[in-house]
Amino acid sequence: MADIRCLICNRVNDSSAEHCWYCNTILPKPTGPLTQKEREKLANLKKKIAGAPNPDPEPHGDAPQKTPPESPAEEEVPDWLARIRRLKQAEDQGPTSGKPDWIEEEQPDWLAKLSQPAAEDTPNPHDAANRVAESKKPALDESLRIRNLPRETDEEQEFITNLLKPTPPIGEEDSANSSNGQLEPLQEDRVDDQSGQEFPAPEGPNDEDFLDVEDLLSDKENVRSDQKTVQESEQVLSVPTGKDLPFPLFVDNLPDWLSTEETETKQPQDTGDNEDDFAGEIPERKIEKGRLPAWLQSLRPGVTGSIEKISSETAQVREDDGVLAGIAGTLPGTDLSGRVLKTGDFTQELRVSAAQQKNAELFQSLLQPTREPKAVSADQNTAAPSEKLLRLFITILILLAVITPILAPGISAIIPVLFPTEVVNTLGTVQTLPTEKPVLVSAHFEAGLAGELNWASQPVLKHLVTRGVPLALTSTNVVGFAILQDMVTQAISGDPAYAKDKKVMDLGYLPGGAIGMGALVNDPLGTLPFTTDLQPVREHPSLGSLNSLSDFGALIILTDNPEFARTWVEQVDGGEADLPLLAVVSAQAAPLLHPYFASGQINGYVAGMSGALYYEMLTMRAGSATARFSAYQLSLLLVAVLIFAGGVVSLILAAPRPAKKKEAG
Amino acid sequence: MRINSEVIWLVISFILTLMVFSYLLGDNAFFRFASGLLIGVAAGYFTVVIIYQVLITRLVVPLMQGSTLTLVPLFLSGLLLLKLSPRLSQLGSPAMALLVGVGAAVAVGGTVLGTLFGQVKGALSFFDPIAGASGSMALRIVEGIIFLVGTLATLAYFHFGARERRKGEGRRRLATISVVLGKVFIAITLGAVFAGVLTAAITALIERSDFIITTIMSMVR
Amino acid sequence: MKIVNIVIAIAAGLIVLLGYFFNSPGLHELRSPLLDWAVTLSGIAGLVAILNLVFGVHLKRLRENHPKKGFSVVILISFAVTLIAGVFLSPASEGFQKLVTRVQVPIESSLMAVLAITLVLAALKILQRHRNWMGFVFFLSVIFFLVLNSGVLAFTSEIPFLRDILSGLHQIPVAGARGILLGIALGSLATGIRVLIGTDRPYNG
Amino acid sequence: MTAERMLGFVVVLFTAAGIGFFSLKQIRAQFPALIRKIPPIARLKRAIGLSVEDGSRVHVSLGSPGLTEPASTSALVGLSTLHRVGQLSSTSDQPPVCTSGEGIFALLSKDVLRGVAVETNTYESYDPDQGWLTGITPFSYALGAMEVISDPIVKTNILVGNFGAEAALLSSAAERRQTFTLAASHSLVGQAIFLATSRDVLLGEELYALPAYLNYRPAHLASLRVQDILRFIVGAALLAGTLLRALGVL
Repeated sequence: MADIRCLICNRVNDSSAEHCWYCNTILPKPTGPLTQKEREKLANLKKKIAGAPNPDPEPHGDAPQKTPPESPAEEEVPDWLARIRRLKQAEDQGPTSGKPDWIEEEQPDWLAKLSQPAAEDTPNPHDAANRVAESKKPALDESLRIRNLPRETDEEQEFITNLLKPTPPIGEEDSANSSNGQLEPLQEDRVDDQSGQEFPAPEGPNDEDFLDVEDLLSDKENVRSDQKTVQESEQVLSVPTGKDLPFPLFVDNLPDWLSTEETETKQPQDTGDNEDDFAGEIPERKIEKGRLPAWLQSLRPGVTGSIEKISSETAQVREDDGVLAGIAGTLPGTDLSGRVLKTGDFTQELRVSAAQQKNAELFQSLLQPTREPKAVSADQNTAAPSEKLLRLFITILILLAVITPILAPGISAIIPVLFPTEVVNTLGTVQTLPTEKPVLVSAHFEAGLAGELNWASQPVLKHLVTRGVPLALTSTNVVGFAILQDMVTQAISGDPAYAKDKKVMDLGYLPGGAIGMGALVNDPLGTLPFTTDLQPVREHPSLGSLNSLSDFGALIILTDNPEFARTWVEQVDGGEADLPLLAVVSAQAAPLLHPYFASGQINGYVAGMSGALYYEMLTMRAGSATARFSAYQLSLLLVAVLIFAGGVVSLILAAPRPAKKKEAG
Repeated sequence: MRINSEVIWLVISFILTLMVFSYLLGDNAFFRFASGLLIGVAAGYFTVVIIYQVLITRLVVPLMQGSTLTLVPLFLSGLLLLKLSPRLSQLGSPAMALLVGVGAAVAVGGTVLGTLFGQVKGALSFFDPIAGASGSMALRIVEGIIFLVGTLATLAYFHFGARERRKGEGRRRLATISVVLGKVFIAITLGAVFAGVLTAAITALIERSDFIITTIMSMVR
Repeated sequence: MKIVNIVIAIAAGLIVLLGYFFNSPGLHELRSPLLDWAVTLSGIAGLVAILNLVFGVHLKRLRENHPKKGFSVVILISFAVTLIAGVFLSPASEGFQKLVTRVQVPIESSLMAVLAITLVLAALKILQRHRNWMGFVFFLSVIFFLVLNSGVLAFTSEIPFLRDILSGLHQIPVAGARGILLGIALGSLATGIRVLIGTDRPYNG
Repeated sequence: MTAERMLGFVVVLFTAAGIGFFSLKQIRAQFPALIRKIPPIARLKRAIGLSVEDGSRVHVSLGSPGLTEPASTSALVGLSTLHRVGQLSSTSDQPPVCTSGEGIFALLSKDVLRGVAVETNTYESYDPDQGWLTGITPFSYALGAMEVISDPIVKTNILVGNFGAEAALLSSAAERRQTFTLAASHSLVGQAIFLATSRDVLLGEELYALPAYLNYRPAHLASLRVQDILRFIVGAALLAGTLLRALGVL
C-alpha cells in the first residue's frame, strides 16, 4: 500500500500511522475494498471526467498538463483520493502553473521562490540548484510550511511579517486568483480592528487543494488590500460546496449555517471573457446572498460608504523621478496620490432589532443597581387619609381633656376617701426615721419618666426635708443622678432651714447594675469612695462613719423599672441588711411591685400621680399632684372610653354579615 | 423678667418640647433635629460621666495609689479600644469573653436566687397559716386559690413540649383548661401593665402640657 | 485565639457563679476583682460603642454624603459641645447638669407624652390585631385598669363586697406576673448556662 | 452555706447536665424533641425567606439591657438569633443589620456579623458598621433605631431583647411602614406594649425559644426540654409549698 500523505503538511507518513508524524494531524485512513455504491459513484465520476473539458486550462505556453498515472490501486481508491492525486499531478507538472508568465520572467529568483507554494516536499531531483538555494534560505520557509507549529516568538513574527510583505504589481492580484479555478490563499494582512496592529493572517496551507473556509470568510470580512479590485464588498465569494471540497472531513466540522451555504454543485464555467471579473476563472453567477444568523448579521459593520473604486492602471511605467529614476524594468511605483484608501468604516454601532432592544431594556431594569437609600421620613405616610383624620381627631380630644382642667381649675375630680395601705405605710415609715442617720436615695429611671417621678417623689422628699433627715444620693443609671439632684434642689427650695451642702451628699453614678448594688450593700464606702466632684466620702460629717448598708436610716428606690426594685430587694435580703425599704415608682411599675409589698419585702411604696395625691392629702400639703389630678382623671377616663369605642367598632367591622350572605345565597 | 441663665434654659426647654410635640402632626425636620440633639447630648453626657466615674475613679486613681492589680483592667480596656478598628477588632475578644462570662454568671446567679426562689417564696408567703390570716377567711381562701391557679396556669402555658397526636385527636382536657386559663391570666396581667404604661404616658403628657402653659403664662405676664 | 476566649469566658463565669453559692474566702478573693473589672470594662465598652457611633457611623455618613447627613451633623455637634463642656465643668457642676435636666429631660418627657397618643391609637386596633380570646381579655383588662387607675372607683372602698372584689381583681395581675417571671427565669437560666458551658459564644463571632 | 444556696447550686448543675445530656446525638436520635407550634415564629421564617428573595434587609434590634442585669440574657438570645438570621440570609445580597442601646452588645453584634460573614463566605459584602449603637439611653436608642426601620431597604424587623416604654416608638414606626415585625421583650412593660401595638408577639419565655425554633443549635432545643422539666418541678414545689404553708406545717 502506498504511504499516506498528510493533508496539512503534505508529508508522507507510514500507512499504519494515524496521526501525521510531523504535524500531528489525523491522517486519512487507508481505504479498504470499495463497496458497491462507491464503485457506481466512481464509474459516474469517470464518465463525467471523460466527458468534461479539461478543468485545468493549459497555462499559457507552459508544459502540457500531465494526468497523473493511475496507480493500480486507483480503481479501489475513493473518488476524493483520486481527485487529490489528479490535482497533485496537475500541480507537479507546472510549479508555476497558474501564474502569469510575466511574473515569472521578471521576478527575481528570491521572490519567485517566496511566492512558490511550499508544497514541494518531495525533493525534485532535477532541481538541485534550487535545492541549494533553498538550503541557504533561512529556516523561515519551514515555519511557513508547517502550519500548526507553536506560535513563533514576537521577533520571528516581526521578521516573517517584513518578509511576507510582497508588493505585487498591480493586476497581479487578479491573476493570482484566477486560472486554476481555485482561490489561492490570499496574502492579506488582517487588521485587527481593536488594536490596529497588523499581523499576518494565519497562513493557509500553500496547498491549493485545501481551502480553509474560515479564512475565506474572514478574508471576505476583513480584507484590506492595496490592489484588490472589489466591485462590491458584500459580494460573497463562492464558497465551495461540501462536495467540491476534497475532504468531506472538514465539511462535517463546519457550523450548520456554513455547511448549508451552497448545496448545489456548480460546475465552474470557463468565462474567460471578462477579464475584469473578479477571480477570473470563477464563473460569473448571481451569488445568492448568504443567510447569516441574526447575531452575525447584526454584528456586521454597517457599510458607511462604498470602497471607492480603485482603477488600476496596467500600463508599464518607466520611473522618471525618485530613487529609481531612469531605470527600466523597475517595479512601477504605486501612485498613491490618486488612490483614496478608505477602509471599511468599522462602526461600533450595533444594529439592534426592536425585539432585542426590548429584551435589553428588560435586563436593564432587572439588574437595576440597589436603590440608593432615599431620605425617607420616619412617618412615610402609607396611612390612608381616614387614618390621618382619626389620628388628628384623637390627638385633639386628648389634648383638650388634658389642657381644659389646667386652664379651668374649677373642674373637680372624684377624690378618694380611703387611702391605700402602701401609701399609709410609707408615710408611717418616713415619720419614724431617726434624723441623724442619712437616708440613701437610689434612682434608676429614664429622663422620659422624670416628669411623672418628679411629681410622685416631691411629697416624700419634702417630708424628709421638713424632718431634717440627711440624704445620700446615688443612681444606677447615668442620667438618673443629675435628675435626682434637680428634684432634691426643688424639694429643698421650699425650706430655707435645710442646709443643702451639709445635709445632701451626691455619691454620683454607681456603675455595674446588680453587681454595683451588691457591692454597695456589703461595703458602701469601698464602692462609692468619692463624691461627684471627687471629694472623699470618708471626710463627710454625717457619712464618714458608714461601714455597711445598715448604717443608713432607710433605702428609698426611685425607679420606673420594676426589675430594679426587685434587684434591690434581692440584694438587701441577701445582704441581711436590716433597714426599711421604700419605693417611689412610676404607674407602669406598680402592678409588678405590689407582690413585694404584699410579701413584706418592701415596707411601702408610692406609685405615680395617684400615690402622690394620697401622700399629699395625708401630709395635708397640696402639691402638683393635687393641682393636676382632675386633668389626670379626666384624660384617663377619656382614653378608656376611646379604647372601648375602638374595640366595639373593630368587633362590628370584623363581625360576619349573615344577613347579606342570606340575600346573596 | 431679668434675663438670666435660668430663663435661657427655660426657653430652650420650651422650644425643644414644641419640636417633639410637632411629631403628632407627622415626621418633620424639627422632630429629627430634636432626635439628633438627644442622641448627641446623651452620648456626650455618658462619655463625661464614664470618664470621671469609671476611668478616673476605678483605673487612674488606684494606679496612682500603686495598685498593681489595676494593670489587668487597664490592659483589657486597651484591648477593648482595638474594637474600633475592623482589622484589629479580633484582638479585643478576650475582654469581651470576660465580660460575657461574668455577665452570664451574674444573670444565672441573680435569676436562681433572686427571681426563681424569690417568686416561689413570694407565692408561698401569700398562704400564711390560715389562723393568723387577717381579713375575711373566705376572701383569703378565694384569693389564695386565684393566685395559685393563676401562677400555675401561666407557667404551664409556656410548656414547649408537644405530644404526638393522631389525626382528629384533641388535646387532653387538663391541658386545654390550663392553656385557656394561662391565656386569661397573661392577658389580664399584660392589660394591667399596659394600663400602667398608658397612665405614666398620660401623666407625662399632663406634665409637659402644664409646663408649656405655665411657661407661656409667665412670658405673657 | 478562639480557644483562649472560651477558656476566659468559662473560667471567669464559673468563679463568679460559684461565689453565689459558696462563701469561701479564697473564692471571694478571686471573685471580687473579676466583678470589679467587669463593672469597669462594661463602662469602657459603652465608651467604645459611643466612639464607634460618632466616628464609625455618623462621621462616615458625612464623608459619604449620605442622604441623612443633616441628622448626623446635629448629633456630632451636640456630642462635641456636651463633651467639651463636661470635661471643663466636671459632671458635678450645675451648669453641666442643666444639659441633662433642661435638654435631655424635656425631649424624652415630650417623647413619652407623644407616646400617650401613639399608644391610644394603637390600642384602638387591639381587637383587629388579635382576633382571639386572648386579645379580647387583654382589651377588657386595659379598660378596667385604666378606670381603676383614674381613681373614680375609690368610692367602692367603702362597700365591703365591692372592696373584696377589687382586692381579688388586684391579685390576678400579680399571679400572672409571677407565672410570667418564673417562665422568664427558666429561659434566662438556660441561656446563661449555655454561655457558661461554651455552647453559645457570641464573643467569637 | 444556706439550704437555699445549696438548692440553687443543684438547680444550676441539673440545668447544665440536662442541656449536655439532651444535646447528645444518640439521645436526639432516640428521643427526637417534639415542640409546639408558635405561629409568629413560623411567619418570621417566611418573612426572612421573602427578604432573601426580594433582596431586602433584615433588621435585628437588641433593646438596651445592661450587661449586669438579669435582662442581659435576652440580648444574648438576640445575638444567637442574629447569627442564625445571618446564616439564613447569606444568599441574599443584603446582610442583616443590628442596632442596640447598650455598648457591649453593640460590640458583640459586630463580632457575630463578622463571624457569619466568614462562615458563609460573604466577607466581601461585610460592613463593620452593620452592628452599631444607635443611642446610649433607651429613648435615644429608639430614635436611632427608628431611622433604620424607616429605611426602604428594611422589610423585616426582629425586636428581641429588653425594651421599656420606648418599645412603642419602634413598633409604631414599623407599623407605619407596613413591614413584618416580630417583637419580644424580657421586661413585662415591653411585652404589654408589643402585645397592644404589634401583630406577631412572643410572650414571656417564648423569647428564649426563638433560636431553638430557628434550629440554630442542638443545645437550644435541649434547653427547651430542660426548661419544661424545671417548669414541672417548680409547679410541683408551688403546689406542695402552698398546701404545707396553708396547713401551717412549713
